[in-house]
Amino acid sequence: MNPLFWSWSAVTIATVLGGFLLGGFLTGIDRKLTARMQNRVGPPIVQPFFDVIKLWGKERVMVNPMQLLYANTYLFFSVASLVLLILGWDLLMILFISAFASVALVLGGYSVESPYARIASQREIIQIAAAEPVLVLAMVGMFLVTGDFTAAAIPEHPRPLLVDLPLVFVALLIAIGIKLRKSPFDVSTSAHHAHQELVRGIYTEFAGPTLAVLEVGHWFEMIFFLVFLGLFWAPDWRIAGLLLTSTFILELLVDNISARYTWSWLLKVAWVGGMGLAAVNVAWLYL
Amino acid sequence: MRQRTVIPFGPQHPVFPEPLQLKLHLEEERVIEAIPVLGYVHRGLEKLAEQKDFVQNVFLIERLCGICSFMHALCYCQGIESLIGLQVPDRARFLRTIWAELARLHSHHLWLGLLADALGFESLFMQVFRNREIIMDVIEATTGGRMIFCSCLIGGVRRDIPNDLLKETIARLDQAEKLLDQIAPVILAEYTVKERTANLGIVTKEQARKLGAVGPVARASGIAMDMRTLGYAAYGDLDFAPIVEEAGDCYARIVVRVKEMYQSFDLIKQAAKRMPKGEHALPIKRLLPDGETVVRVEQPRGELMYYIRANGSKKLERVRVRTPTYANIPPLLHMLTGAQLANVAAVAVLSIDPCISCVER
Amino acid sequence: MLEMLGNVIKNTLATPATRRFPAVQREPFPGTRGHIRMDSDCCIFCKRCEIHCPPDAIVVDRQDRTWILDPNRCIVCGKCVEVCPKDCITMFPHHRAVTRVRIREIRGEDDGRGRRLEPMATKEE
Amino acid sequence: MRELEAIEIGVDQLLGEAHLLAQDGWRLVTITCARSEDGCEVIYHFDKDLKLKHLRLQLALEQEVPSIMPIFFPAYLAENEAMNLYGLRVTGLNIDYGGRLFTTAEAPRHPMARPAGARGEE
Repeated sequence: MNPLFWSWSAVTIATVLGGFLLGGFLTGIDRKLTARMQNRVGPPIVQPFFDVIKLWGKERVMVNPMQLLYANTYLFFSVASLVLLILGWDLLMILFISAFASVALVLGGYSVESPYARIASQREIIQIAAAEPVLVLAMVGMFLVTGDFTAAAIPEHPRPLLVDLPLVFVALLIAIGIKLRKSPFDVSTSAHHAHQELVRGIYTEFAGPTLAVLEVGHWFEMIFFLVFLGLFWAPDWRIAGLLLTSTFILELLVDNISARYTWSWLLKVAWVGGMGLAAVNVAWLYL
Repeated sequence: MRQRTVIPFGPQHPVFPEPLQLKLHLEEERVIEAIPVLGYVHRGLEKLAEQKDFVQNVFLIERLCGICSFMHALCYCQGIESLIGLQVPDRARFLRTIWAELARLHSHHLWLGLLADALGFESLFMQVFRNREIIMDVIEATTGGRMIFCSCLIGGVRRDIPNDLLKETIARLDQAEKLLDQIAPVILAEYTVKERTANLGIVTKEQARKLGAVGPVARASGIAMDMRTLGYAAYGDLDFAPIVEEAGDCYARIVVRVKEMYQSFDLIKQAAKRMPKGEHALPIKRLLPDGETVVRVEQPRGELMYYIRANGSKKLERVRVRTPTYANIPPLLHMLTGAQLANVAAVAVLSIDPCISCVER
Repeated sequence: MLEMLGNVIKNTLATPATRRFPAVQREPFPGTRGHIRMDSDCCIFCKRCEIHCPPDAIVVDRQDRTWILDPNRCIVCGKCVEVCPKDCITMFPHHRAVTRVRIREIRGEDDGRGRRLEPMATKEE
Repeated sequence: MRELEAIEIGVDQLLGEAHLLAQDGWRLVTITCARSEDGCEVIYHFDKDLKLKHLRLQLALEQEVPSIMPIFFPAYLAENEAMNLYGLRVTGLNIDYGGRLFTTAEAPRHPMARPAGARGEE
């Protein structure tokens, strides 16, 4: 056993524990802040943990056994992408792994007979198609700036990425709105409340412990994208933290001031707006 | 041949407060055909109304529907009063008007909240319901109930609103109106709301006539049909005109209802200002209904019609209720054909404001 | 999109309009129809409430001297309060929790001079 | 006894009268069905500019009545309801729920078909 193995193991365990706690608390803060924006008292900050514990204690009811596999796959790849990001691996590979998580979710939605889940799965595919190209472009931009595809290279870069990639950052805000399932981008399912058109979209047929797994998976996904955004001011973690906080509040604010939109509009915004901004930024780096 | 999916939309669906099932035949996400499946809350109330005596019926009829319960009682009482030839005291007429408008206000608030929710606009939904709570408080303070007023009576109203309470009520309603001022521009001008509702589920004036649309659905299509212009209760003494929009789409129906909310505030204030003094109820001892009549009032959802037949005894021979949603189902099916699934909630539920317990009775 | 922004900011700074429900409760308005209670001391078992009750929730037995209310049927309309000749049924503004038990008021025999021989009892069955 | 000002018609006149009303721009409000001892009474309510007009039809038991759905489309709900609850025999319906608009297959067939005052079919 070499020392590298031990340090990696330590980082992995710390990330899993930290991600779980931070993810739950962030979701709690999200719910509390959302409630305050709506002039409500709102749940306690630790409510998401209560929810997951309660779900975990419920009877395991599954429409078919594959659901559990897909839910666990989703959780595993969400955790893995976060761990690899913290370990500073190759960004493209990390993106690929996080896409695996999304695909597992889509398969989970498709594996049941419910038309709501199926239509939501179709929409989730569109969401993936809308968000992933923006993320790839962002990574290309990062490569162009740092000359390296690994996440570890970014903190070593002398200047914050945001200086070179401001438009990419804006494009990422859209992509992350999609990934966090916030209005107006919550077409396939929504993070906290039952979805109106499709009941609860992909999550419709998940229940009890299986749903708890999905909830936790979503926490990790959220942390993953926030850490990814944090890379834009990587050398100084205090400013990065400030950046993340304001981004988070901005997403909440947008969630609260807009209605859900249709998927065709989502594609338009993500491709024309998001990819356009990112592409302009990347092209500008080339020149 | 493209793949067809049948979605059982309802009877339990977050967007429906009530159990209506729509079998939606979809091609991709486009609705090809919509078939309503009714009967989840059929209770045979019309038959039950023949078993009870005509005074007890007021309480039964009120429970026909939760949202517009007062309107049902009002309509029924007016029918019986016309059969026994009773002139309601003036104060009762004005009090009835105030309660009818309060019922309209809380119904429209409910509808606006549900619309916001169906559009995925959670924060707007919460704001609307916060406002609605003020209206509900006013209703509870004046009638003693939140949903079921139990305040209409054959020959008048069951309790009076004393003048100091009336003043307090108006002050509270002013507060609610101010809060509505914050929200109304959002629902009327917000980009996402407008984009999702304009040019959706269009019912032209001609189609609305043919399909028998009533209430806000008809008014949004340019038909100035409002039963309040018949002048029942105190409406004959108040100044108002039906609110009409021409576009006939989902957005026009939103505009009509939002304007009607302001109109209701105005009507309540007018009625409070001109509130006459005097009795609020007349005794109906030894008076029995005889004959048959048709009465109509304007519910929040449109025209409500009662056909009552009595035979000079305590029990009625036939009570027939035609509720506005009953008349608005054909226009709804028309709107749904060709709609996108994403818009079914917004179009279906919200633009006709369905009330299924009314439909099935 | 910005129409809602002012409202959201105002809300964030204001105190919430909701309350922490089971812990903090609003007092009902004085005229609220919460639940009815019968004071069997003055009941004369005249059956008027039974006759007028729209959902037939009250059953009065003159022989057994009982007055039974089925709270599950009762719609709290207050008709019995209005028709009671002795005003012994009263409306209270607080809501009673949902229950399946029936409320039975029993009164013992009178000795003819207004004094009860047996104590009055309220039984929930 | 205040009677409704209704125009008494026979079954064969119904479609003709309905046609005339439709051409004149009347709107079908609803159809009321009531059962009497020896038959069935059907009242068609129409509205135009807030004025009402009623057509009254006296039917013997088991007598058939044509649907006015081709003329007034919204009639189908009321006709299906009368078929379900009162056992009215309507012919020529395009949207036919088979007498099961509200009730399920195991429910009483025509729950309101007894004359007024009497309890419905058990």
